[in-house]
Amino acid sequence: MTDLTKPSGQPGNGDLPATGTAAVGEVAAAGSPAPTAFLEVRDLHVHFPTDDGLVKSVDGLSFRLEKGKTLGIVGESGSGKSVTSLGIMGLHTAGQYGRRKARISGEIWLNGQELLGADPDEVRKLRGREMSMIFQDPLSALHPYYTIGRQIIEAYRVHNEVTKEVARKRAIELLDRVGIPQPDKRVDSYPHEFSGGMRQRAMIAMALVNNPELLIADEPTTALDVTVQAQILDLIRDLQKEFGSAVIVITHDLGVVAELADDLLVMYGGRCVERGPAEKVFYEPQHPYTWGLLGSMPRIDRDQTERLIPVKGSPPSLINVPSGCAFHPRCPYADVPKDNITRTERPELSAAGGGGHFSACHMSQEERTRIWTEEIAPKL
Amino acid sequence: MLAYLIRRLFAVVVMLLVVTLTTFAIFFVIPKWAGSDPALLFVGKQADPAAIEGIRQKLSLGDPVLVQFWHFVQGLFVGRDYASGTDVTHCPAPCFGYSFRTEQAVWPQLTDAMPVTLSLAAGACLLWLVGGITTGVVSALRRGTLWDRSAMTVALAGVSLPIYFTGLLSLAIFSYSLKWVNVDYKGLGDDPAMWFESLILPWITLAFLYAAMYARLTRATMLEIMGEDYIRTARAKGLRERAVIGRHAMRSTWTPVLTLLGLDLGALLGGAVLTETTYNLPGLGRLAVNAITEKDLPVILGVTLIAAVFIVIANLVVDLLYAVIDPRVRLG
Amino acid sequence: MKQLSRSRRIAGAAAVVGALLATAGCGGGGSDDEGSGAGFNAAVKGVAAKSAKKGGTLKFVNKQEFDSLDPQRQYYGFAWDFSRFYARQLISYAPKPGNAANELVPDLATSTGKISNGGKTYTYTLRDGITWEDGSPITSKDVKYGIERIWAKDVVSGGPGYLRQVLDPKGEYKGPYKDKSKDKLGLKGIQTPDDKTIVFNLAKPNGDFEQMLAMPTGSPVKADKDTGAKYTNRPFSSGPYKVQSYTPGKSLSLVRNSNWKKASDPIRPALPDKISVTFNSNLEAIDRLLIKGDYDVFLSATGMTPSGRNDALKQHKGNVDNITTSFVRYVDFTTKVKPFDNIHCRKAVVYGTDYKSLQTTRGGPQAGGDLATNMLPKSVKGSDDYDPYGILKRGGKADPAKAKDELKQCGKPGGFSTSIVARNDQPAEVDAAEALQASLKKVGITLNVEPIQGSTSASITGSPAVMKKRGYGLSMTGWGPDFPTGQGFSQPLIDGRFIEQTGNYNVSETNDAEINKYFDDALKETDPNKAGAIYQKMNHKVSDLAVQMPFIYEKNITWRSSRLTNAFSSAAYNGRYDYSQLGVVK
Amino acid sequence: MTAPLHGTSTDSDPVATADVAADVVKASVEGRSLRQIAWTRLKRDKLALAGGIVVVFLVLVAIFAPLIVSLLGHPPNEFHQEEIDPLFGTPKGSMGGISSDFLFGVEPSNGRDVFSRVVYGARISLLVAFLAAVVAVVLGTIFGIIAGYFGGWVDSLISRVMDMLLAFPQLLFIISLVSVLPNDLLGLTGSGVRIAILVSVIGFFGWPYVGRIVRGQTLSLREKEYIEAARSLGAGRRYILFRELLPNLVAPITVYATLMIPTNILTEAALSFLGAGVKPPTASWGQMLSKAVGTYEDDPMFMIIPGVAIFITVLAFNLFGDGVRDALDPKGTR
Repeated sequence: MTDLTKPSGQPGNGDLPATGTAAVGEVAAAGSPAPTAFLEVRDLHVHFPTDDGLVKSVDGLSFRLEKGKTLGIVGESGSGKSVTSLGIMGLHTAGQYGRRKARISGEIWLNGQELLGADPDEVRKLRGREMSMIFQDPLSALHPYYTIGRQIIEAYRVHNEVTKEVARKRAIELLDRVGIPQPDKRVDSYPHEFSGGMRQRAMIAMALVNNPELLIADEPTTALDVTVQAQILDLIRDLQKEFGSAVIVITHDLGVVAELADDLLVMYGGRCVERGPAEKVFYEPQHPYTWGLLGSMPRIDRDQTERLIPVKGSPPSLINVPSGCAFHPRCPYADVPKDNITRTERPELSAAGGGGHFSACHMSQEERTRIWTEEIAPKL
Repeated sequence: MLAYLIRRLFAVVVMLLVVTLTTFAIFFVIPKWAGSDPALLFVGKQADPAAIEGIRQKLSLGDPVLVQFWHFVQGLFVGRDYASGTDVTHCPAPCFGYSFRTEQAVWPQLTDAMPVTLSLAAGACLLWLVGGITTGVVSALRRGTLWDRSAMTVALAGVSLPIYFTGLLSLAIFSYSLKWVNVDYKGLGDDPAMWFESLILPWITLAFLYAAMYARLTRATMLEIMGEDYIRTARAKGLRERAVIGRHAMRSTWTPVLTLLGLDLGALLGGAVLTETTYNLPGLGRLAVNAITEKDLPVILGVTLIAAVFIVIANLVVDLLYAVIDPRVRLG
Repeated sequence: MKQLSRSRRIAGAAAVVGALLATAGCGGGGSDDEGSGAGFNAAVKGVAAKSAKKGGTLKFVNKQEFDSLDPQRQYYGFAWDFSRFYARQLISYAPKPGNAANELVPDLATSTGKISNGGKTYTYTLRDGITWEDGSPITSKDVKYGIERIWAKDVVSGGPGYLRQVLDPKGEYKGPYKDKSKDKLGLKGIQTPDDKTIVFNLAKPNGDFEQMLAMPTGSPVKADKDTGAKYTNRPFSSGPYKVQSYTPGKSLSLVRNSNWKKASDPIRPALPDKISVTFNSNLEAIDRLLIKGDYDVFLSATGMTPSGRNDALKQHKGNVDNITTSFVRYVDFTTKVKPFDNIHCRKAVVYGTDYKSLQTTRGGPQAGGDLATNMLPKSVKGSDDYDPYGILKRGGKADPAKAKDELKQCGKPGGFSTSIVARNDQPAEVDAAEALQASLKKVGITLNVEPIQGSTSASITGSPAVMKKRGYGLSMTGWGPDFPTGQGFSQPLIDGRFIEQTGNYNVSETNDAEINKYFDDALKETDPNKAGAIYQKMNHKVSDLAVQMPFIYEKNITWRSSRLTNAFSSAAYNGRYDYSQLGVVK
Repeated sequence: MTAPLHGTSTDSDPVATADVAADVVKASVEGRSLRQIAWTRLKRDKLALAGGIVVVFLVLVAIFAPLIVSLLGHPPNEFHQEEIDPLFGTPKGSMGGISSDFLFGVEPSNGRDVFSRVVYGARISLLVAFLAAVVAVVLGTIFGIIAGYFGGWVDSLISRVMDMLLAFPQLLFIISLVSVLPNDLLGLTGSGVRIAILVSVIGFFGWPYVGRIVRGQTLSLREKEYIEAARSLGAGRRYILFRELLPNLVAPITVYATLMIPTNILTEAALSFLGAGVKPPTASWGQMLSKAVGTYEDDPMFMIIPGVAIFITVLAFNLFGDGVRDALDPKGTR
């Protein structure tokens, strides 16, 4: 149905080579038999009908992820990255009542089970147990009227038939694990009594209380101070090692995933424009949009006063996605390919540079390499 | 907590002083400014100068307004003595003085009327909170459905209907034509069944207006809350929808409802005035309206003060409830 | 015809409010049904259900609070009627139907006053066997003390001051509470040579003195039972009943005074065992409860509400009396406000007014009253059918041609603009003012209606300065006599020497030498008929001056319960039943 | 006294903090001004449009009352007692005397044309409601901005005053005030005085509602970057207040003003009902209802017609006001 990249030599199994590129390899077409990968998303579409038209938040996204690995999904707001994660959790319709419900299609396989076609109550049982999520703003994501402990206990007891006391012990244990001092006291504190970093730690504790196999962190550090950001990222990494979960980190900030992710997926206008092993995407990016993202990323090794180079223009309308390459209106190289092709034809995701690295750009590999090495990289 | 209470009490006292002083000003300063003699408002049929002077002395209208005000405040706290020719009458605290018209002590009149208004207000309040919130929640959860649209249309009609019109209409239909209910008020202590029967229509009339407002508010709040991050979190935990709504969403709807309740308590007396007038209930609202037409200042002062005290206490309770509901609210 | 329109109306209304239909059907018919009452107007034509049967509870209901139970402080007409249950006077009104009630008969006294000293001295002898509720005898000193109380204007306020004016016009006495004498009986105008004799010395003759003495202000008060301002809560009874309990605004109940002796009282039959008054602030509810049979009499008898009237007349006509009160509804011309200083402008209004329309707004001929042609009500001696402006001849309609003519003579051929004050707690007054406004508009006179609070009227219509300053040329009002003579009715309204700077009732500010003289002459007459002849001339003069424009002699539709016995309308009590005579069947 | 109820979330990256729905809407409506968006939304809201049309109709009725009455009715103060049953004072005809001559029937006892009085009553209702809303909005905006912008003791003072006014037994005060104020005031006479009094008192007790909203908005806007920027560029206070703050307050103020008008109509009618409204013979709906109290058992139409007039008017304004609010609400909760 959609553009499916060819296999590029990396088999999609759990036995991961040292390069760590296996997580993002080829994905089977929708309707194919159950995959062997831990998480596989096939041709995901999430559309929201609105008064102004159909908003295509996610429009044909595929990827896979193995246990113990971390995938970073990067993009601007409105690129569809958050909707993707909600779609996986089965929460894309949350808070929507009435006639206009979100429409979702494609397949999501988790541990051999397809979620989109499954009984919603089955999916609910998976939520919080098999897969759990950390949200970007822990202040608003925690219920302000209940204590931290109560919220963690509740998360534990939904899926485990235990007494409150047992659950409370478990909550304290986890609070301790995520580095909250005096957890036996803090367990009775309210969210507003915590600092931002502490709140996010508590949020993580809540997400991990049932030892989930998939952890989705949606902008986990955006709302936090820079110093706290690093601590939280360290924590996520440590915990992943300890629990062996698969992790998806969603962010608009490449810096966040730079050290955390094994693989990267760059989204633009509801689609994937580039994906591949993290170092490949970082050091040999193959899409002008990724270049833009790299350019706008603050770096510690750079003079802070230097002006960042943002991606010019604003994100595309998801109702009337620009024809051809969705990025063309903002792309400084839109006229490099011939025949106006960037405006008429949508570029497919294709292998770029090998090693599981894919990109959706009309420019040839040579042109891209040249521009990157000659024009972009020196400025970064 | 103690500091908070002291501060609140201070605010309450200031508030009550302002209310009293304003009422005094309305009935003593404005007529004077408009060129008429307050004593003339209270003199009977034979208003010869001697009688007017008598009135002036009796009501101590000769004193400056602030002195009269001071005597009034004194009376409230320590009682007051009235010389009545033959002997001195002691009016024990809280002394609201004696009616200019009937010469009866005001305090017993207030305590007589209070249960009526409280019955009306409490019953109606209960009715509208239960009715309004339930309707609002159900509408929010069934947003866009026929139920939602009809409930919201009725609610909008409800907030657009004048109390006295619905009152008259329901009186005409249910009391006079169908003779289903008797509306002659009896006290709860005298005749509980009759008390209930006589208040059914007033309760519904008063509650209908407010229920409509609360239904609209609850619906809007609920819709907003259902989009909150923490509701998403609750779902992400794998909670059943019932728990999400019952435990997480409902708890939050109370805050705006309380805010509105705090505001409405101020306006409730207005609603009571109209309801009591329409249904002929012998409550504070009607007492006040009669006193205003009669320019019976002590009674007016009494009712406004009682009303203000009630409002202030209710607001204090609302604020305390905030703290109970929302742990972020610190009293202090 | 009436029935038809009634049913049509109800059917139509029911189409809109479906539920109204349910019971309206049975209310449509039977206007001839006299019900169980004694018959329409039975208490106007004579005595309804004459009976001497004792026992039972006589149940009054009222909207208005008593102004006071203290006899010296009462001014409301219904309070005067009611106070005879517990307060007696030297003389009182005859317990007879209609205008015969205006005759004065002895009560505590053995006879009416012995007049001497050129009409300046009145002497009375007290009856034997008259007692207070504690059994002690009522003495002449008690009568004197009671009357003295009205000099204490700061404490015993509210009641009429006539006795004060005739006995001590200079105000030398300061009242019993400031009285230095031992027995507190320092008033010089009254002497009590012994316990049975009381002598009144008037400053100058006044033919109506006995009328003043018959008012409740003439009641005795036992000095050691006087509680000053609080006497209103528990007056000490000299009559057949005493106060059992009184909660203002709620209820009053009287029970028999066992120390009262029937033999000592020629007036009161004292039929019921108990008398109760219940207060209800809703007139519609009062009518409903009366019709339902919960109460017997509407105490203030100010007439039924339109809806009550409808029900009563259609279904219980036998329980209805159409009583004539002594009230006149009229409009005062403020002659000090232009252009009403000119008689022709006043006459223009008189001719331009549609009296019929004013009558209809007040309830029509039955519930409102008969068209009035001059100021004196029929119960006052001296009244006649004088109609100089031909109002009745035109059937109450306006005479625009004459009005225009008067306007021309007044120098305002194009009309003029003025204001009328009307009390807004008396809705019918505002309605009537609006009717006047509508009818005067047709002759070119623009009228602004200025509603005022009834309680502020003393400071507006009672103040000539305010009337002039605000340019209130007209004042919609009503007046009933304090006692049924020309003095009691007209003098405060029209005698130029009664113009006050505050609390003025001579709103027209008429100060006509001829009129003033008529009053002086009439007061010297002790023969009511001769005085009446003088008042008649006075009244004609008032009409000719066109300073007041009466439009109806008031009538009320009054409910008389089927339980009520001995009911008759008494002119002395403004057409109300003589309450002291009422009884109930059990 | 109490902590803010909804702690403002970190505003560092407003784009990133928005929820899914807002994201979607934002993305989809990019590039259009708020006014355009609002208009598009309003056009789609059928109920609001219907309300708006009724409002426009009522305003036209009020403006052209004399013309309408001259065509379809009788002068509002003209008596037609030939239509009245002299004994009972109620209309002779059925349904409160409704006929081709008297479209809504006649008033009991005096026979005035109810149609004309309802039409003229619309003038009073709308005039008082509108002017009172203007008074409330002007006062509320001024004090709200002052409180929010200057903060400190100014804010405390104004906030306390607003709290106090909101807790006042308002209706009682208004009736008391009207009952003692003289009939001629500041050169005004007749119904003009009462209208002026009604407008002032209703407006006066209404401003704290507007004031609170404006204060809140000002507080949050004050911290916004563009105000900071303007301030850092040395813009004067007045410039910031009127050029930067005020335009951003237009939307919430508009919404509140629209929703205040129906409340004011109800208040005016309530005051008239209690006898504290305009002076007779000026027609007003509340006064008609008040008069109907005595006659509704026999002439229900005279109660129903003004009651329905109030109902329709208030409902129309509410529908329209709701529509405007939803259209201007960036979250689009509908």
